[in-house]
Amino acid sequence: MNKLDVDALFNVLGGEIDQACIRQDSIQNEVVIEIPAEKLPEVSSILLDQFDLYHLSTITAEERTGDPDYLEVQYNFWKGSGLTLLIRLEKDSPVLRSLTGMIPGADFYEREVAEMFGVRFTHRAETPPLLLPDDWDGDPPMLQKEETK
Amino acid sequence: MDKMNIPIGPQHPLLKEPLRLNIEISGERVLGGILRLGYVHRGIEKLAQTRNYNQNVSLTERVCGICSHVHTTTFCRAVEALLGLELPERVHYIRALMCEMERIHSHLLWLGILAKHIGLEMVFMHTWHDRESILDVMEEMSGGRVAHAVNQIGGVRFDLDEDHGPMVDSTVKKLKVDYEELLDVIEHDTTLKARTQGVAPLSTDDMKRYCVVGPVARASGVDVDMRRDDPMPPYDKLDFQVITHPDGDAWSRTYVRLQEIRQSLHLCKQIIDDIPEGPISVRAPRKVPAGEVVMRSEAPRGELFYYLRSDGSDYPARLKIRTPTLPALGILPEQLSEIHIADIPVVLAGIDLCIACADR
Amino acid sequence: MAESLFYLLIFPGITFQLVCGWFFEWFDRKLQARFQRRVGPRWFQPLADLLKLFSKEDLLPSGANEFAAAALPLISLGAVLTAGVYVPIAGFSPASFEGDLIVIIFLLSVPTLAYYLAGIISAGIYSVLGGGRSLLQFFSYEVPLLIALSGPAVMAGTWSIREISSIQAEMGPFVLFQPIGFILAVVGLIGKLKRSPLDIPKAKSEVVAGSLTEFGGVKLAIWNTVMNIQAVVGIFLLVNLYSSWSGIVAPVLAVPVFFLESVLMIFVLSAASAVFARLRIDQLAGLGWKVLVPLALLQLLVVILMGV
Amino acid sequence: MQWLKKRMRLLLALVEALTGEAETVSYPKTELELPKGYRGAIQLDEEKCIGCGLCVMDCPAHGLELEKESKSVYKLTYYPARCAYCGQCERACHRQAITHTNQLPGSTTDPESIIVILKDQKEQEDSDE
Repeated sequence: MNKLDVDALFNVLGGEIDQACIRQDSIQNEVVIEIPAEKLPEVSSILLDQFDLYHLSTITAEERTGDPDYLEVQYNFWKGSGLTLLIRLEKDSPVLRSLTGMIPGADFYEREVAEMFGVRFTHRAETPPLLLPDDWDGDPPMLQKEETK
Repeated sequence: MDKMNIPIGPQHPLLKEPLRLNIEISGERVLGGILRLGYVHRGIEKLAQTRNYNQNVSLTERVCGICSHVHTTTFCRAVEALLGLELPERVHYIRALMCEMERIHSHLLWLGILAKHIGLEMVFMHTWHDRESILDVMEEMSGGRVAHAVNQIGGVRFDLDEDHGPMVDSTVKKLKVDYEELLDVIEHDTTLKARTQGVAPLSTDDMKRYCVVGPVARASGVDVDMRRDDPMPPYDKLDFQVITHPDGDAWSRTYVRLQEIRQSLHLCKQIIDDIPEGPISVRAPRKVPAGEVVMRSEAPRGELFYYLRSDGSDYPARLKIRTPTLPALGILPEQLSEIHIADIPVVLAGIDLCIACADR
Repeated sequence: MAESLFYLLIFPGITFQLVCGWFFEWFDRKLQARFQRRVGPRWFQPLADLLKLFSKEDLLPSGANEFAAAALPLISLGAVLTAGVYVPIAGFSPASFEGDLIVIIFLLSVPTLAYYLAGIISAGIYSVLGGGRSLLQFFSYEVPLLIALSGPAVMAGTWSIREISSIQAEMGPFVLFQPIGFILAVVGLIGKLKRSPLDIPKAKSEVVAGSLTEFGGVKLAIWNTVMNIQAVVGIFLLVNLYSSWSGIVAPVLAVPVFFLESVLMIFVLSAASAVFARLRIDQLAGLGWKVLVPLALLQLLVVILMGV
Repeated sequence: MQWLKKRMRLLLALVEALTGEAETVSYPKTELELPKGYRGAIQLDEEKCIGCGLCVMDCPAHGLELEKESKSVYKLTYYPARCAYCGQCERACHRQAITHTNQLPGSTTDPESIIVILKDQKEQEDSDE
């Protein structure tokens, strides 16, 4: 198992995205790279093609409070050690480009995030609900309700 | 012949847990299937936000009914990492011992289910009988047969006393004999091989594309094991092999799991021999400092992923659990095409379904 | 008249067949349990199950043919009970005639065909699948079974079971001359009874309960009885054809030996279902036509050559 | 011989099982042996309990309830139907007042009837002291 060469990765990514976005070790055990949403396909294809970073552990979404509130979506990759791509999305209309074309394994993770947090993934096949009931008509259940906030 | 749709699940003799597979068939041939989860979705990730860290140990134990211990271990390790606790060595050894015994019983359970699905009820009963002996040891040590409740934040709840060592020892010896018998059966039994060999094989590349983990991936030649590649203590000090097999069919999955039982028996023996003396817990504060942590460990079904964020209170702000069954379910549509109806149970058994895990 | 009624209703007719059927089910389940290190049911369990089924509600999905669903199990029951009357019990056969072997073989096929029809008419997806599978399976095992069963008839030079059975007193049990034929007949019988490892039409993990998925209550009880009696008649038939000792041992021992052999046959069937995994339907077809049929023909050839 | 033995393994296991004892335990005719650390029914040592409520706070299944009027007037109720037998209360108690016994918890069809009031510390008893 070849470990991920983090320095080489930063060198390559440095040309692609702003160096300031790289936040190392803000999450324990992980190398964290914050990228803008539109760079996601580009960066993940670099990870996949140049660094053989094929294993997407999961996609974690979380509602964060700030000014204004935002959605944080993490793509948790792994190759000997963890690497997280961190994306901030607007809470009102979160849209992301799907990775299923590159990584078919992302399918279930994306569907879960879409159902639980209401993130819309583009460039992917329309699918019936995976976890929620077929006739679910409420808000995405993992989002905090107004009254409980 | 006309195309037909047959539903498998949510209630079906094939499934022990609810999931729905809508399978399109033409005669005896399967054309494809659509998967639907969520019948046992308990909202554990949301529930975790309303419970304090101590309560969450018991909650994460109930994510899965088979690999309950590894869930609490991963959760406790995540919390301990945020707290910055240094644990005594003995704690790691006891946790690893339970992990390995859990792996043995999980794999034996799986083998029994495969045998039952292909009509070998006797093998099913006999493997479960073997499994019972390891469950007995776990119950004797921890007080629970399935929900062991071994872990607490900052350590473990029980200590090994002088009876437990010999008990594990004799069980390991007995299981080694049973293991040889099982190996003979799966390596030489004609009908079992006829039903499992060459059934819906998947290549290493497929496994990598679908991000599959654990024995299913290793049976297709993906050489990944969190115990070796991202080890938690004390696995870096123990000696074991990662088993892989190139074929990727149902039989090689059986083979990999059976060999892993042997490695686990070997590990149990080492742990019992090497276990250091010392305290079994340290005091942990109730409030956890703010921070984020990702924790991965090797469950019986593969890589288990926990993400935990604390905002400084005694309730977690976000707990994300990704169980190893979820990516394995992703390969089902790939596998459920151009096979016989009779192969569906073998394919489903092959990926070691744990729906409650996948739904959470 | 009274004698005929006794034959029909008591021995070797309905009552005797029913009791043997229950014994078969109990012994089979007990053996399976012991193979699996369980205790197993007590002797009255099959009867209790039957009574329980009788007290259950009888439902069929809409779209099912009610009349056929009621008639098919009764027709099968009639067929297997009739077959039972013609099979000699330890040399005793009140209704034997030349050619009854052929009649029995066809009577024993009636439940299989009824089973297929039951799957088609009961309007369930698993039933249709199970019915189709039962017909496919029928074509795989029936031909080798027929060729194998004609072995003893050719050797004895008659198609009467009683004659075949009694001629073994002079020639010795046929199983010694036709071991392959005997094994093929056992395989065929397992296929006919849809027992594991050839329980493809009702494989639980694939098609739930096959044709009988939608059946319940009294109808299911009758189906279960049919399966049991079919097994008993099949076992008696094989014992008569291949290993009849009634003329060889003393007359007192003839009855115990006959039943002992039958019990041994149950043991063989149970053991086979315990140690073999269920085959796939294509594997069974391959086995039937590529292995069993050539073997059966070979056996028949040997028998004919021996006669010449 | 070895070759045959490997292939006949299931048949050998079958014979072995047939000649051996059955594993079934005919409970309740025969006693069930529970290990000594088994987490069974809950027991409270009334002397030690001071009504601090730590067990209630940590119980993940809301199986314990504490009604507290003042520091010394309280009532601790246990709901066995909710209990997950996880052992968390035992762990949470600093005074070792609440413990699991290794007895099987009782069973009934009416969940209301098995609710136990573990301790009912009333004002009167308090004034007696």
